[in-house]
Amino acid sequence: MDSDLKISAAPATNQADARAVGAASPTEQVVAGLEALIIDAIPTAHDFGFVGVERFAGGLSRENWSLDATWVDATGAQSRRLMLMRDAAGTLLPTDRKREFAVLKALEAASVPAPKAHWLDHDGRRLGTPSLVMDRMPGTCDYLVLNGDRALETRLNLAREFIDLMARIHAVDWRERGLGAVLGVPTGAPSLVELAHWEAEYRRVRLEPHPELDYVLAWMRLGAPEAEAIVLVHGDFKPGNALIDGDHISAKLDWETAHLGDPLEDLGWVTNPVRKREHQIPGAWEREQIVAAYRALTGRQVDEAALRWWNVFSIWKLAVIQLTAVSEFVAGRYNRVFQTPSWLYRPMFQLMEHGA
Amino acid sequence: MDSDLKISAAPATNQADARAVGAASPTEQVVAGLEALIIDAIPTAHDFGFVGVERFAGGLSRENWSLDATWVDATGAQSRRLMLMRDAAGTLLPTDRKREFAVLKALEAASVPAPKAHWLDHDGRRLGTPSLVMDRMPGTCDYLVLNGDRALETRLNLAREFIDLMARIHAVDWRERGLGAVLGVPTGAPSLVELAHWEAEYRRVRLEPHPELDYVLAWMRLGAPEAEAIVLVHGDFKPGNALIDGDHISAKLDWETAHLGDPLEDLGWVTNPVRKREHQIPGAWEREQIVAAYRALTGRQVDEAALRWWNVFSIWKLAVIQLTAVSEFVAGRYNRVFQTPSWLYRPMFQLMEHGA
Amino acid sequence: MRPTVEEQLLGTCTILEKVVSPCVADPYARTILEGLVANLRMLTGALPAVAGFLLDDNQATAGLLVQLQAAASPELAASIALALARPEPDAADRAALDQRNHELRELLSQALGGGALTPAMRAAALAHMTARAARAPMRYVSTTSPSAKAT
Amino acid sequence: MRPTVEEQLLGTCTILEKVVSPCVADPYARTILEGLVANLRMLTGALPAVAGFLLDDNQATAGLLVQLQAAASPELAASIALALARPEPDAADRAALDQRNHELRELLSQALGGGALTPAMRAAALAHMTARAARAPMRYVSTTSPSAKAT
Repeated sequence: MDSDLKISAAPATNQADARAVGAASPTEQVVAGLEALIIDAIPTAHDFGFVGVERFAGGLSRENWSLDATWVDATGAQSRRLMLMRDAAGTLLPTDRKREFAVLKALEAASVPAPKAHWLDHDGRRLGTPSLVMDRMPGTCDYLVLNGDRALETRLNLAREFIDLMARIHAVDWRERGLGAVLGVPTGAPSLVELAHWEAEYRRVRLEPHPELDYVLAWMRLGAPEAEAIVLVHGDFKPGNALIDGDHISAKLDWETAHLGDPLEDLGWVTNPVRKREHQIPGAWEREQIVAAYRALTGRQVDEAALRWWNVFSIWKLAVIQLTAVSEFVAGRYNRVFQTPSWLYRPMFQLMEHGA
Repeated sequence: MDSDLKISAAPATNQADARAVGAASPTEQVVAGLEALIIDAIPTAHDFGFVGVERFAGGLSRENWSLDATWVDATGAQSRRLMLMRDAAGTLLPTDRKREFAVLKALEAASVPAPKAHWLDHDGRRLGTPSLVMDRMPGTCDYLVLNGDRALETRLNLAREFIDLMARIHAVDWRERGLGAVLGVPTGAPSLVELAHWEAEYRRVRLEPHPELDYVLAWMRLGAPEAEAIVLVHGDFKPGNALIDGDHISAKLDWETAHLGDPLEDLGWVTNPVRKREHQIPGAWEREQIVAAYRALTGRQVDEAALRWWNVFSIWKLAVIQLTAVSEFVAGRYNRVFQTPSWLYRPMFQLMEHGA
Repeated sequence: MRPTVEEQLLGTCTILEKVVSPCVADPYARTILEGLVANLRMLTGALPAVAGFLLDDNQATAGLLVQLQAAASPELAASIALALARPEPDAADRAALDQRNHELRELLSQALGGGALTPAMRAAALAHMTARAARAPMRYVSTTSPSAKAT
Repeated sequence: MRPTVEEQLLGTCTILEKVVSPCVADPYARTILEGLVANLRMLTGALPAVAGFLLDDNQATAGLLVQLQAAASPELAASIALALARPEPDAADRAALDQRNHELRELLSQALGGGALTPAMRAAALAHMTARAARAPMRYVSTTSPSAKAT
């Protein structure tokens, strides 16, 4: 659902897209911007060549471009397979390329498969909107890969790889890599920090009373758990933003929501019942197996009540994201019609009752 | 209003149009079809050339094409400035190109300015849909010409030309020109013949009760007038289907609704109050002037009550045409949303009351 | 409920105009799109009035039918009596209001299309029909430009 | 009234799909158009239920508020009493029903977001909210294909 929500709301960009059908202007803009960005970083670079410049299908919140670049600089002839992510002019969830760039840089020395980040145009001076250039890794995205065409055993292996990947992210030594200063270290329980953040977003975007969400909010305030540890949290952990190469994960993408927090935030996100289709394999890889695997990999306790709190939180957050979409649509800044997320209420109530 | 209604309802043709944006297929179809049509008529024709093939803007019920054709035949080199009218695949008011062709042929010897008709593809065998090819006359269409930018005196002259044109049409010796057999001679009062025709259409298309139209219908049945004469009636007489060249009428177009009937049918159409903007010039050329001019030109009496009956009839007929549009829209065969013609009721009631 | 029905319809119009329409090159398709958007805007404005209009019109039509009963044939008079004896539908149920309207107007059609009405009846009928036409919430919106009309 | 509101909306969807969409080459604009049409279809189906839903929900919410009054602060209890004393709006007036719904739900938000509820109150509130969510007439319609989602 949140994938749906990452979509441009900006008419200006759309019209640029429209023109692109006839002319090649966005392509030219990307090529010229990238060249300028490289020269910013490597002033001796010259004799540029860009081939296979192509915008990916999909990716509505930002433009994803694929291209191969060659140039000559002081150290000789260079060649890179690149991926360029350019923000659409105004996205629903304002991402922060600078933050993402810092995380990717920090991950380079860690055992987390992620693309090597090269250059950042943090204010869009070169590319028109904030942009990030990284290595193009092999593989494709498939948000339903765990319930796709592969054999059950292959899918189970992938499911285990996903949890292993989560554990590796949570094991990143963020202090050593200087991520505390970039991302901010939560003061107090991360659950309360996240809740305050998303409650503010809720207050900002709501257009009418939602007693259901206020009821859940009151429940969440009373039961916010302490964290077993403060770790690097991905913040949108799902198969849909991983690259699969062959039958294995080649890279984790989309780090703009990364922050420091409770490891159960990511685990609560992937075990929340409204995302079963993406994260679970019926009868083979369900909540119990996911949690057991995570415990085995990390040695953490994973308190059941705390995890359920994070499950409720993740659904509540999804509801707020949908209300953001409603509010942006009503304000004329978003080109899709969203509705009150009534379908998310019952799963929250059930989790809360189960935990009572 | 009825101009709006002459619009294609056929998805097939629209898709052809859509393809035309990329390829040139409708143009090729027209050129190939026209060549075949000419060869049908002039088997010795060869060495064809077609230049300036262009589809007019506007004209939604049928495609209007403009082109210049050259060829060589047994009598030598030929050159024609042509206009080709091709039915859109399924129009709201099914027109009859055959009928129009016959009327145009009959008019050639009369003092009515109308394009010379050349060839007819009555079943669309050559052009895809029924088509008619005629000379391209100089001039342009402007349905609001009487209230346009020209000086008042020029517009008044045009207004007089229109009534003169109507009188010429009504003076056509249809018996001599054999139009009785083609168009059918009304048996009984033309008012009752037309009323029966449009009442049948009303019964066919109505989706719900319209007490207003039934009330007017009952009134019309009681007061249907006798005709002073049986004449060639244009059936959709308006500035919008005349060509204006400079400040004069160069041709009357759109003869597919022509029939034999009461001269007051055309006069009632142009003096009906809901069409004032098209047919009258406020303060200078109103109902009184139009009727006086027509009387002077034709020597006919023009009974006031009879004319009012035809005024009411013409509005009622417009209402039925709108109901046809509603019905076609609801059936999924028409690409515009029409509504119940409530705005036409009051003018009818006022005319009826005035006459009571 | 947000977005309200009207917000959804108007938002749809805006996006059709700003995002979709500039990408429609074919003039026919664009003309059709313009007509659809214009009607959707009209509909959005009319929508809040529809149920109230039907409710009032049912009441007014019923009142007029009572008046016309005297001039109606025995069969029609009986049908009118039967229809008027039926309970009025739920005001929140637009479809039921519409069905009731259809039923009453069918009877009015018969009463006005056939009978010999008294001057008072005719005056009442004309007043009713004129007022109704003035209040009808839906209107055709013309979007055809003069030049496009010119054939 | 023909075309009915629903006929107009569905007809609009059909024409957008058959006439306009094939002429939209730009993939972004086409994706947006597909989303608009899907929502318009959902809206068309939902529309006849909206007024009835609001009418029923206002009644149910008022009933729940009576029950929750005992746990409310004196100020909130007074606000509830005041709101419940007001007459219900005209059922044919959807906007008024919506406004009333907003007013009652604002009070419910306060009652549920703050107070110490008894188990019976919590059970009643949960039953109410669960039933309401199941009956809500408007639904988001996803039209994004899996491949388009993959970023």
